[in-house]
Amino acid sequence: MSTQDASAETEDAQTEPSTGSAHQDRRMREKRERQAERDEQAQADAEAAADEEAVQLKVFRYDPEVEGKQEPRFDDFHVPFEKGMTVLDALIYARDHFDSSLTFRHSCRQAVCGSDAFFVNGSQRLGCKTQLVELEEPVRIEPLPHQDVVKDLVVDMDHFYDQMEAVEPYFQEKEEDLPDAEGLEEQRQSPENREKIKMSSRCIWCGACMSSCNIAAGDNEYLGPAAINKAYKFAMDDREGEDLKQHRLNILEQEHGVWRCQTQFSCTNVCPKDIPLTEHIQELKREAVKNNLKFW
Amino acid sequence: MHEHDVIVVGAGGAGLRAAIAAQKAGADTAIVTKLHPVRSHTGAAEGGINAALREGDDWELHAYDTMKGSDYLGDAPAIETLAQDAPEDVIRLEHWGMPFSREEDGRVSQRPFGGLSFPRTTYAGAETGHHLLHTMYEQVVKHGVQVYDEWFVSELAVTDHDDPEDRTCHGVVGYDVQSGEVAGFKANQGVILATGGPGQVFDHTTNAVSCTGDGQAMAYRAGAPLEDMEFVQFHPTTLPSTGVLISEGVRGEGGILYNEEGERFMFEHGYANNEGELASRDVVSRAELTEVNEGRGVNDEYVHLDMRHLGEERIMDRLENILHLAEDFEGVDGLVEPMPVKPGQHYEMGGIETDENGETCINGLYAAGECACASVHGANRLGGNALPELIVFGKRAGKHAAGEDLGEAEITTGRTDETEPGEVDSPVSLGAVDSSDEDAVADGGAVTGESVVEQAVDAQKQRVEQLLEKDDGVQHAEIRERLQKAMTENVNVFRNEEGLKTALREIRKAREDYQDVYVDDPSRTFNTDLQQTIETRNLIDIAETITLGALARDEFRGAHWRQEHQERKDDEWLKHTLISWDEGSPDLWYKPVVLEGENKTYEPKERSY
Amino acid sequence: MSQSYNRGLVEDFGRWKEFSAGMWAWIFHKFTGWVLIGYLFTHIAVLSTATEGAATYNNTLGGLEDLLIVRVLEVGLLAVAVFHILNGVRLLMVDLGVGLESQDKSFYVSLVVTAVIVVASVPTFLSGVGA
Amino acid sequence: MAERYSSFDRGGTRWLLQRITAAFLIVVLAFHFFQLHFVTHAYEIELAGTEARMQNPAYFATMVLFLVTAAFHGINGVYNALVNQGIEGTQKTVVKWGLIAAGIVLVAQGIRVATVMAGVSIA
Ligand SMILES: Cc1cc2nc3c(=O)[nH]c(=O)nc-3n(C[C@H](O)[C@H](O)[C@H](O)COP(=O)(O)OP(=O)(O)OC[C@H]3O[C@@H](n4cnc5c(N)ncnc54)[C@H](O)[C@@H]3O)c2cc1C
Ligand code: HEM
Ligand code: SF4
Ligand code: F3S
Ligand code: FES
Repeated sequence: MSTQDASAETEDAQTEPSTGSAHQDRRMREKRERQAERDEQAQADAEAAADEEAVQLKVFRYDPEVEGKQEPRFDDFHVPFEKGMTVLDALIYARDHFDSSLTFRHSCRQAVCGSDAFFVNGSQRLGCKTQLVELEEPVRIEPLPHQDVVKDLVVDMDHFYDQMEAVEPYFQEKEEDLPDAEGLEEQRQSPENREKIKMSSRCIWCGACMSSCNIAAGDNEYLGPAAINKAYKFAMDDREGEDLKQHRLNILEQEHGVWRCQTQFSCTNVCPKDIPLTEHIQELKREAVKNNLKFW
Repeated sequence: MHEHDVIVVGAGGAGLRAAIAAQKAGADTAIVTKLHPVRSHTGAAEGGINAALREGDDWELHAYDTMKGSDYLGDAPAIETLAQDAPEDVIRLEHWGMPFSREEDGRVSQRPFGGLSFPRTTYAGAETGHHLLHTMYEQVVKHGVQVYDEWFVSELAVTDHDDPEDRTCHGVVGYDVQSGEVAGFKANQGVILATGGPGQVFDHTTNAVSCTGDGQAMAYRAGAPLEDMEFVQFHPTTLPSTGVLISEGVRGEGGILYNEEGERFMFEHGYANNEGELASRDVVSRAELTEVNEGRGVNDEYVHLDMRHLGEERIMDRLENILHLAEDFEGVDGLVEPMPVKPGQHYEMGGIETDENGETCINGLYAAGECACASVHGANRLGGNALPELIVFGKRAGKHAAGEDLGEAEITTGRTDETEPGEVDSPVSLGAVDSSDEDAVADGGAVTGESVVEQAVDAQKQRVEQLLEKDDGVQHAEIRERLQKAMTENVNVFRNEEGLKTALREIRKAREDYQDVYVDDPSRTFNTDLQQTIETRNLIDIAETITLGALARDEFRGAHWRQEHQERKDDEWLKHTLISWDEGSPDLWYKPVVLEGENKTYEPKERSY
Repeated sequence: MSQSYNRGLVEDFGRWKEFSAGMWAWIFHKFTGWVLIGYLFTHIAVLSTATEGAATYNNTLGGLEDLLIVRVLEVGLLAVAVFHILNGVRLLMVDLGVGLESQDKSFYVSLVVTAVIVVASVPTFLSGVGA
Repeated sequence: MAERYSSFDRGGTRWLLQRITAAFLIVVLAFHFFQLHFVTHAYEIELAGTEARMQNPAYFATMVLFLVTAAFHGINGVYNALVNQGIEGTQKTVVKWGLIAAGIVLVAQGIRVATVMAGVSIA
């Protein structure tokens, strides 16, 4: 199955970056040997730690270059538990104390950068925003489903970014029309209209929703809930005016736009920013229909 | 090798703004960033962005407040530029679609913030930075700026002239995190560093894991001096367990601080009889720690910030995300109980020395945002003044690099006849342990820009190879942890000579250990182990400059408090600390503060709130 | 650029239990929809015997109705149709943006109501087999 | 990048029709089931009865409309499902016309049967 493809792929992968150096091979081999020793050590540490309160993590491991990791596997880590510990804290602990090659994206630790969406115990969640106490043990951590894995918990986000950028996510106003310095006046927007786009503007591009949607998984061209939500923000913002709203609805009405959504709601369920994605998508469908009726 | 007119390193608020400005000015611009732009830490900013937009307010008031807040260590030309440009730039953001909060009449909302004489902090909920970052990224997409994301910039490609002011920056060396490829980025017109703050020097910080001061360290090693690094802002309200920030907006809206005895200590213990909770950040941070040190802290660790009296409606309207933060990261419901808070590292006032056009003393090298020091914030930054700094100076740096004429800068960079040498009594030797491999400046007499970049690339390849090749030794995580602990213990809100010296010893030890560092992960694919190892080196350099500056400055000014020196010494210390990396060893010198503004000269006054 | 490991089928393996209410509703709705259109074709085919005259028609229908299996299938058809209708109503509500927060509850309600109706109709459907 | 979505099939109309037919079907299908399983039990059905019902023009019209909407709804549903499954290009065209043909046959045959039942002789 696909595992075979992967190992076939890695054949040339190995030679590519190392440009065939014998040195790297040796180094890899040695590293592997020492790795084994360290694994034992880590295991011993972990067992010692297990006497205290420890949480068991099962973490997905894969590296196209490193032998033993080319075939995906799950590694166990026993991390000493502290009050208030999040999944991300536990991963950081495991990386810093047991295996520095454990790889995952993270940055802000406060649910704003959107780097650390993982598949935790069967659901897409932000590592930094998920308390360990809320999870059943062992805590199984995998990369986001339906995306290519680059290494361990890191997935390729390029497709997600492409979709986000495909909805023309920017104000279209022509810069030339703006007076340069003085005389640049703010546009008015009613508090109600700002309230309307409030939730949609909270998206942190974590990709959890896209990964949870079956439709997006089956249809690579489907814009996906996050991108549609992004477009919603612009379509609903009164500052842009009717013509542009038309234009935006046209983009959304494409075959792989809003009509693809089958109201599965899993996007809404997993969104860490509690954005009512399905609701926004449905509202856009109705807008699109209304819009078409107007033109009939 | 990639080639563009302008290369912007970093894609936070400053980097994005610079890139937009440069691209619009006609330069072929590219952004190289170790995180995808929307992951940048600007997204974490909550409270708002200062700009004098309304009747009754004007830029001069904004400038005055900023100067006072800076404890007279800001340079007037930079401060006035900030105050003058901010209104237009904020309105431009509005035109780009940034969803600011709105008043009934449809205009953007503003709120009071600490140290401001007018409620001029313009905000978008309690997630201003998030909207600012995303709005600008949208413009970057619109203008077709090329973005190299998840490319880690590790070194600048600078010529090897003896005097840094003769050097020219021709580009940068990047490391593709995804594939492990090392490549050069040649900049025909200029390199703009916008790499953000170095918060990870401390272990309790509001900054992201990626805030490792890379740009500052790179520029420093390339010869650009770091200015006023000892001025580190500690934010008074961060959650004790994670360092997650509770915005000043809470106090702006009327939140109150209580100690364990339920006293409103800002007033009852006389820390700030007029402004109370809204006094400047340094004042509030010290007040909290004093309360804790004197035994009136909750659990001997923190104090309480209470916003319950504001009512659910107001809280939901303006501070909703604070509720989520307290809930998710501390397990506290801000609607039913007060939130625990303590001071945490928040902002580095110092940075790469630049003028008000963002230019450093090295030709073709610019810096903007938190990594730069123009100096707007002096000894203490006012809340809501960093975001306007990003857009104002980001824009200026971008335009200037693209060749637009912004007029002669009034602030000087590099050594002039006004500078004076400094001296500091360090208990250990400073700087590089073994200078041979530490010199970032290309040598070997490379002449063309291309060869300078190529040389830097080769050097970097070697370094990566070395790190990967080494099979045992110390791992960076260990070094980093010890360094952060030492910094938080000794170079925190309260500083004294002994502590600072202890810190210098620890930093030395870290440097020595770093000689023996190795990267365990042999893979070229997404090797974060390698990346963090390189970052740790930068943290060490930055920690040293902070501590060194703090030890040298024997006065109490702004955020810099010294136990032995409890007053501000204007006669001696109205000057900026500068530290240059002189062939591997830090060289300390000073330059005077510029207090002459456009229309007036700012007279240092006592700073009381 | 980098080589990535496409998890392909491994991906979906064992993921069913991780489905949420909305996803199950989608799957059931799909399934029932297909059954219904399939039935519509058969139904018309069976009814076409009317063109051959009353005897054929009556015999065919009567004959079919005599078979227990057909009766059981009819109960199944009822179940399928009722669920499709109820969930269809649920979906129409979702389309109109009504009660989105309780979309999972309305799915469970559809299931329960379907079960109740089906059980209640069994006597009617099975009465007179072979009569 | 937006060009990638420049296909002209804007599903809006069919989406709306799918909902409208659904709403109509709720009523008729319920009626149909009730009529033929509860009022008249299925095993009692004889052509005579059917003919009697069909002779009523309103019933006849309802049934024909029932057939047409159900056919549209079902076939459009199947088509959507297949498209969602990711069929493209020729495959999609084939499926589309195949389904349309099947739908036409279904409706034609249905109407023919209904007219027979209504007692109109067919040539
Ligand atoms: C929690 C919090 C709240 C705040 N609230 C406010 C507020 O309300 N108002 C206010 O005015 N200010 C606020 N600030 C301060 C302000 O947000 C920051 O100073 C500002 O966002 C820094 O922006 P920047 O563009 O300089 O850097 P950042 O946004 O940190 O961006 C740095 C960029 O550089 C890139 N980078 C770094 N190193 C490298 C490298 N080696 N190679 C390539 N790329 C690199 C990163 O990928 C990133 O894109 C707050 C700060 C924090 C932490
Ligand atoms: C009686 C009331 C009915 C209601 C309320 C109803 C409702 C719906 C709705 C709303 C959908 C669209 C689902 C979506 O696109 O997200 C749908 C799909 C469908 N319906 Fe119905 N329907 C009814 C009757 C029927 C009948 C009689 C048939 C058979 C002829 C049928 C066959 C289908 C099919 C095949 C689908 C496509 C399923 C899929 O997505 O795979 N439906 N129905
Ligand atoms: S919509 Fe929600 S789940 Fe999707 S990317 Fe945005 S924040 Fe993440
Ligand atoms: S999960 Fe997918 S189907 Fe629609 S409701 Fe969400 S986008
Ligand atoms: S680390 Fe930034 S969202 Fe979790």
